[in-house]
Amino acid sequence: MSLTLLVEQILNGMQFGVTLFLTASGLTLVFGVMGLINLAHGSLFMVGAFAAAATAAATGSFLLALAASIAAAAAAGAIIEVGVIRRLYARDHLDQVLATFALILIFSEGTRWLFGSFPLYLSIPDALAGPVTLPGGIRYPLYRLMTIGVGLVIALGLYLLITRTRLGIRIRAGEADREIVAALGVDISRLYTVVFALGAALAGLAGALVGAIQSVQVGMGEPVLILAFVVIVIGGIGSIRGSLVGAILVGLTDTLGRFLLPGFFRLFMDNSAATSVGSALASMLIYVLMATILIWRPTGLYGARA
Amino acid sequence: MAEPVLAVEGVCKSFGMVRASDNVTLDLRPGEIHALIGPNGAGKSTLIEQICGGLEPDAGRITFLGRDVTGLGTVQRARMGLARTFQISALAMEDTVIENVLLGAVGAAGGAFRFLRSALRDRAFRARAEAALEQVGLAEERWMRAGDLSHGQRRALEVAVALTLSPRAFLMDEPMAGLGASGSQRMTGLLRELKAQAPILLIEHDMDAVFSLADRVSVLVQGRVIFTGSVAEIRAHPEVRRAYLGEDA
Amino acid sequence: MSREAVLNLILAAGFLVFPLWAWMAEEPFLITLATRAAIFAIAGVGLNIALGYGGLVSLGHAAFFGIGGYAMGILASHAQTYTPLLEWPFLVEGTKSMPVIWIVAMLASALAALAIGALSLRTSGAYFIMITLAFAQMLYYFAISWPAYGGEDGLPIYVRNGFPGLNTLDPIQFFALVYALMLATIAVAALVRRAPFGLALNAARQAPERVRAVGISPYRLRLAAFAISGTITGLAGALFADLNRFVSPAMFSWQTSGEIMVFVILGGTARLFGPVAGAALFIALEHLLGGVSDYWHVFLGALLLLVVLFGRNGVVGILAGQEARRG
Amino acid sequence: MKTRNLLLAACAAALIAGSAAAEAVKVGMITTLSGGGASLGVAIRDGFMLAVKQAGAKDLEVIVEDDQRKPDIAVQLADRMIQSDKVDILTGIVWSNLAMAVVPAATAQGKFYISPNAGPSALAGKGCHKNYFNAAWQNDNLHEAAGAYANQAGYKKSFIMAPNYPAGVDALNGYKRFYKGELAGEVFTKLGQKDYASEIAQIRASGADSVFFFLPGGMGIAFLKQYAQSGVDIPLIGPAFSFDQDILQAVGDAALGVRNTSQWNKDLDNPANKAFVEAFVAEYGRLPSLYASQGYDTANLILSAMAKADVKDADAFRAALEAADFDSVRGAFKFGPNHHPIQNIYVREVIKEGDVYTNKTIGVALENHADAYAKDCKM
Repeated sequence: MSLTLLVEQILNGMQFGVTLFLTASGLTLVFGVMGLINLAHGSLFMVGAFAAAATAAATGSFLLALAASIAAAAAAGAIIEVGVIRRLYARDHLDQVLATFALILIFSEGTRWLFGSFPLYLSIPDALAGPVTLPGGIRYPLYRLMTIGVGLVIALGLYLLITRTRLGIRIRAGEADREIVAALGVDISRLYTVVFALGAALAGLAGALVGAIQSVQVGMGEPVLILAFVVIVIGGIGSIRGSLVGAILVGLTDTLGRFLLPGFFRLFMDNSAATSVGSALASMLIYVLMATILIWRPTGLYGARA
Repeated sequence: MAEPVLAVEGVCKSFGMVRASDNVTLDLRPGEIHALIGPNGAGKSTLIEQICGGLEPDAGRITFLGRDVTGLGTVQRARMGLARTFQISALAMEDTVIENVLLGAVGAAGGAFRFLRSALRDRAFRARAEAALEQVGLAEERWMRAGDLSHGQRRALEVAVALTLSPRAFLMDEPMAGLGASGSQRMTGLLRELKAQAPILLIEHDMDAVFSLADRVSVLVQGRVIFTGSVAEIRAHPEVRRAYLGEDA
Repeated sequence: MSREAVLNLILAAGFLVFPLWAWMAEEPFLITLATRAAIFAIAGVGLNIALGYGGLVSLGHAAFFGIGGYAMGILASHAQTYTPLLEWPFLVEGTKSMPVIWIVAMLASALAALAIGALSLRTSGAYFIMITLAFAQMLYYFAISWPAYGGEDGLPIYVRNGFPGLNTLDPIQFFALVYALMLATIAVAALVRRAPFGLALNAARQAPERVRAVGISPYRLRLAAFAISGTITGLAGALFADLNRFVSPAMFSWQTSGEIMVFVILGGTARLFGPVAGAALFIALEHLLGGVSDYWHVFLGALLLLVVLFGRNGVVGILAGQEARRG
Repeated sequence: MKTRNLLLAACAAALIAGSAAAEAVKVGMITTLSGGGASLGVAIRDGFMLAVKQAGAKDLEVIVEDDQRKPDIAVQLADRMIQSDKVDILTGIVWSNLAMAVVPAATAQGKFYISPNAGPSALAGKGCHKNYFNAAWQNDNLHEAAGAYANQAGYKKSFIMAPNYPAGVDALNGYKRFYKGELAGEVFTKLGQKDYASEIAQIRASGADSVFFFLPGGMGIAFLKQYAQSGVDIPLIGPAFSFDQDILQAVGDAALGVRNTSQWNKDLDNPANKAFVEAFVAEYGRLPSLYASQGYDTANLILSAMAKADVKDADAFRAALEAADFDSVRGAFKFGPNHHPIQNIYVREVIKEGDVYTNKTIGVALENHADAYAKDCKM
């Protein structure tokens, strides 16, 4: 195993982590501010990807497609917030889980109704196609580098939004106590709609960015949803910083586990047994990571202490 | 002088820079009501948690019935016979009054790992629970849901649950809080009766109640006990008047 | 008798009358459908003990459902190929006997629930939801990639296992067996609920500090509740495997956990017959809506949404109303 | 015009069939019509129903139900079709794990099962059954052909990759059974995995001269897109599943030029195939996929047997199925002793025709290929 390969794998892990962060950040925001478990977050991810694919097919522009993904997911988010979600804030987690599970069913089959059963085409623009050579001779896809960049910019943006802006102050106050915010004369229900739409927009953008290098099809949201939950739980629910750290941790663990575990088992097993045992363990690894972290710190890495 | 039932010796607890308990020493003797008073933020809640076992002190020790319980948890101290009531009623609000009191009877019997008989139909549990309800005057309300009780009734229910434990000491966190004049009076009468069963460490804001009930009073200010003495001594103590009763004259 | 008790009787009777009617009308499939609903009801009764009584929102009960299923699959597959399960240190043979399989399934899921519960109960709230999910996912991926018992392809069992004195291949007899077990688990749930244990568990959900203050450890209550809950769901898993004569990792999937949870909430959380009503309604909807349109999930979703938003306390809650419970 | 002639001919054939078997035959189709894998089930159903429509068979009743890709639902539907609808023949299942759940029980109850897609090895070898027919392939077939093609192309060092589940393990074993070179690497990915950066890096570092991969559905789309971006230009080989007509449009340029193995392609030069492709486009407005062709062949196989024998006479009907006396869209087609096809497997290349991505047949990987498990089958 060469050092270059290891470095490249670490970069891959980072990149996977940053993509996860894009989805997880919206989820953790909504969870942190409104205390809402939104299983339909993955559906918003899917809405973004489908909007992007449809727009790209119609206009041929990737930038327009990204804009469309943000707009469509934010709009879908705002609609379900006003129609359904806002009735759930006062309810317990159970009602939230059931209602948003119902939303998944509606979104998935609704999308299939509109777009059919076949996967859609969405690809990256020519300008970002192909690999670039990094210092050290690593050839790395330009688009993936760009995803890392976008993810970090969004992390920074969210950080600034929450610490430096009026909206952020309200969000933080809302996390602390919704009655205080209401007493300050802030329209809490509008604030919540805005936050929810923001979370949805982030999911939609992630859907478009990820969809371009993966596949755009019905059902793409659920695996991502589970991973995003793993990330925010590891990081500590409601913490943007936690979700960034959690996402990168999950990305690195998954990538390096897949890469290193089979080799590790080859040290004392025959080749094909090692491959199969190693891969089996690798596929369980992030859940092992999550369980271990929660047993060690029951509210995640950056979660508020109970 | 009789051996104290409960003794707090040199207990310290800090949260960051804040010293919530600063070398606190106090005790509870058989047959007495010992009132602990102090302004908001004096560290009363922190002290109660340490006595009950919810928080571990940084230094010092706590003995109960002559045994060092500093390292024991809430559950073990409760089993030894330390019964507390909560400042904000901690009841199973969806359950009936009798079910809440039965919980105490179940706890007193040494654990909840009984599966076969209905708790309500168990004679021993039921008798114990009914007696406690009778004593606090809630027998009529036994089938009401705890959540539907009035505030005063909930305070009484808190006391009833503590009673079912047949405790060796009571620790009551502001039992008068939010009660009207007549409610306070009734509660005062109840506590006077209870004193015969076990001594009471009483945390209370209601000065009339404290002065009419307490055998001894300790004053907690900024985490320190600044004075312990009889009601008369407290009334006369200038520092206490200044620090706590807020009389600068 | 309270309205809820009347409703429970109607549910129990309806659950019996419907398959009997199907039997007379020679519609064996409807019996199979009712059996399926009854098995899901058992799984739900199990989850309800943790979720309804204990307030432990487990999104990982598929773990126990699957363990029960695989207990059946592994024992029966060894029996049908006449290979011993274990030769060393002592000989363990497979079996096709349902009672033995049930006991093994319940023991295995009880142990798993104790282990998973002991670790998971260190957390609470949303973290608990996710850590239970994590454990189920681990088992899911393990089952997929573990080749010995079929991996993702699953494990077919060619003939349904036997129960002394019954022909289990006859749909109505197998239903009778499942129905009896359903009533038995409901009885266990009722017993647990009314016993001192249930009283304390119920209080621990609402006011854990109070329970601690009377000298009872909420952690141990919850752990025991979680284990009982997992055991019953494990039994349902073994029955489900026998109904389908097939086990596969799909039993471990998070959708399975979600569906069991839907039965409970749809029927009415913490209601004794809630899971029964929920499972029956869900299966009926699936059966009726499935024929209407390829996109029937949209309607199912809309209906679930309406129940959550406007019908608090599930079906039983809507029909029986909010009544003060009597032990 | 041509379509109408074809329909007329089919109606005529149906009339003859009608005279042979008087009672209506009931076929239960259990397939995936909702959720993530729906595109495959839809294609199989569409192909099947096209053949039924063309035959105009009045004595054939088809009941179609959605299994949601869940084994327990598939079992439940099979129970219903057998117990309530009293079907004679079951078909339609897309996935091996669902087939394993349904087929053994159905055949044990004396029903025929004709598989339009899944062909798990357990049902081809020891677990074979006289009432089970596979009209598509045994799961290993296309992978074996890929291995044979790798030899033809002169590859000496393959990197091979599949998801870690039984079909994935079978795929790699199938490839290795025919491939004669050495392995540059062997990787099992996680089922459902969508990010392949780590594997692509390993491929780049492995010094392989070819990459064999089996990643069905969305996994394949994701891998191909990412592979194209990575700048790695080691040639890819795979089974047709990742290069299916319905999927290719979602992959786009990233798939161009990739060689893949298939028992069917739309340009196979035989009259049945020409007619099928034309009729399919006319009926549904899209090109048929591999799965559609399998559904179509399955239906025609059943129709051919109906023309010869009454389904109630199981032995005669089985013999009629074994004869496989129909014009398969893949040309020559016959059953081996374990009721799995013996057929040519072709090599195809992904090309672009106008705006549409599709495949072109470029050669034959294996001729009259049977599966490796037939010898274990004792009927």
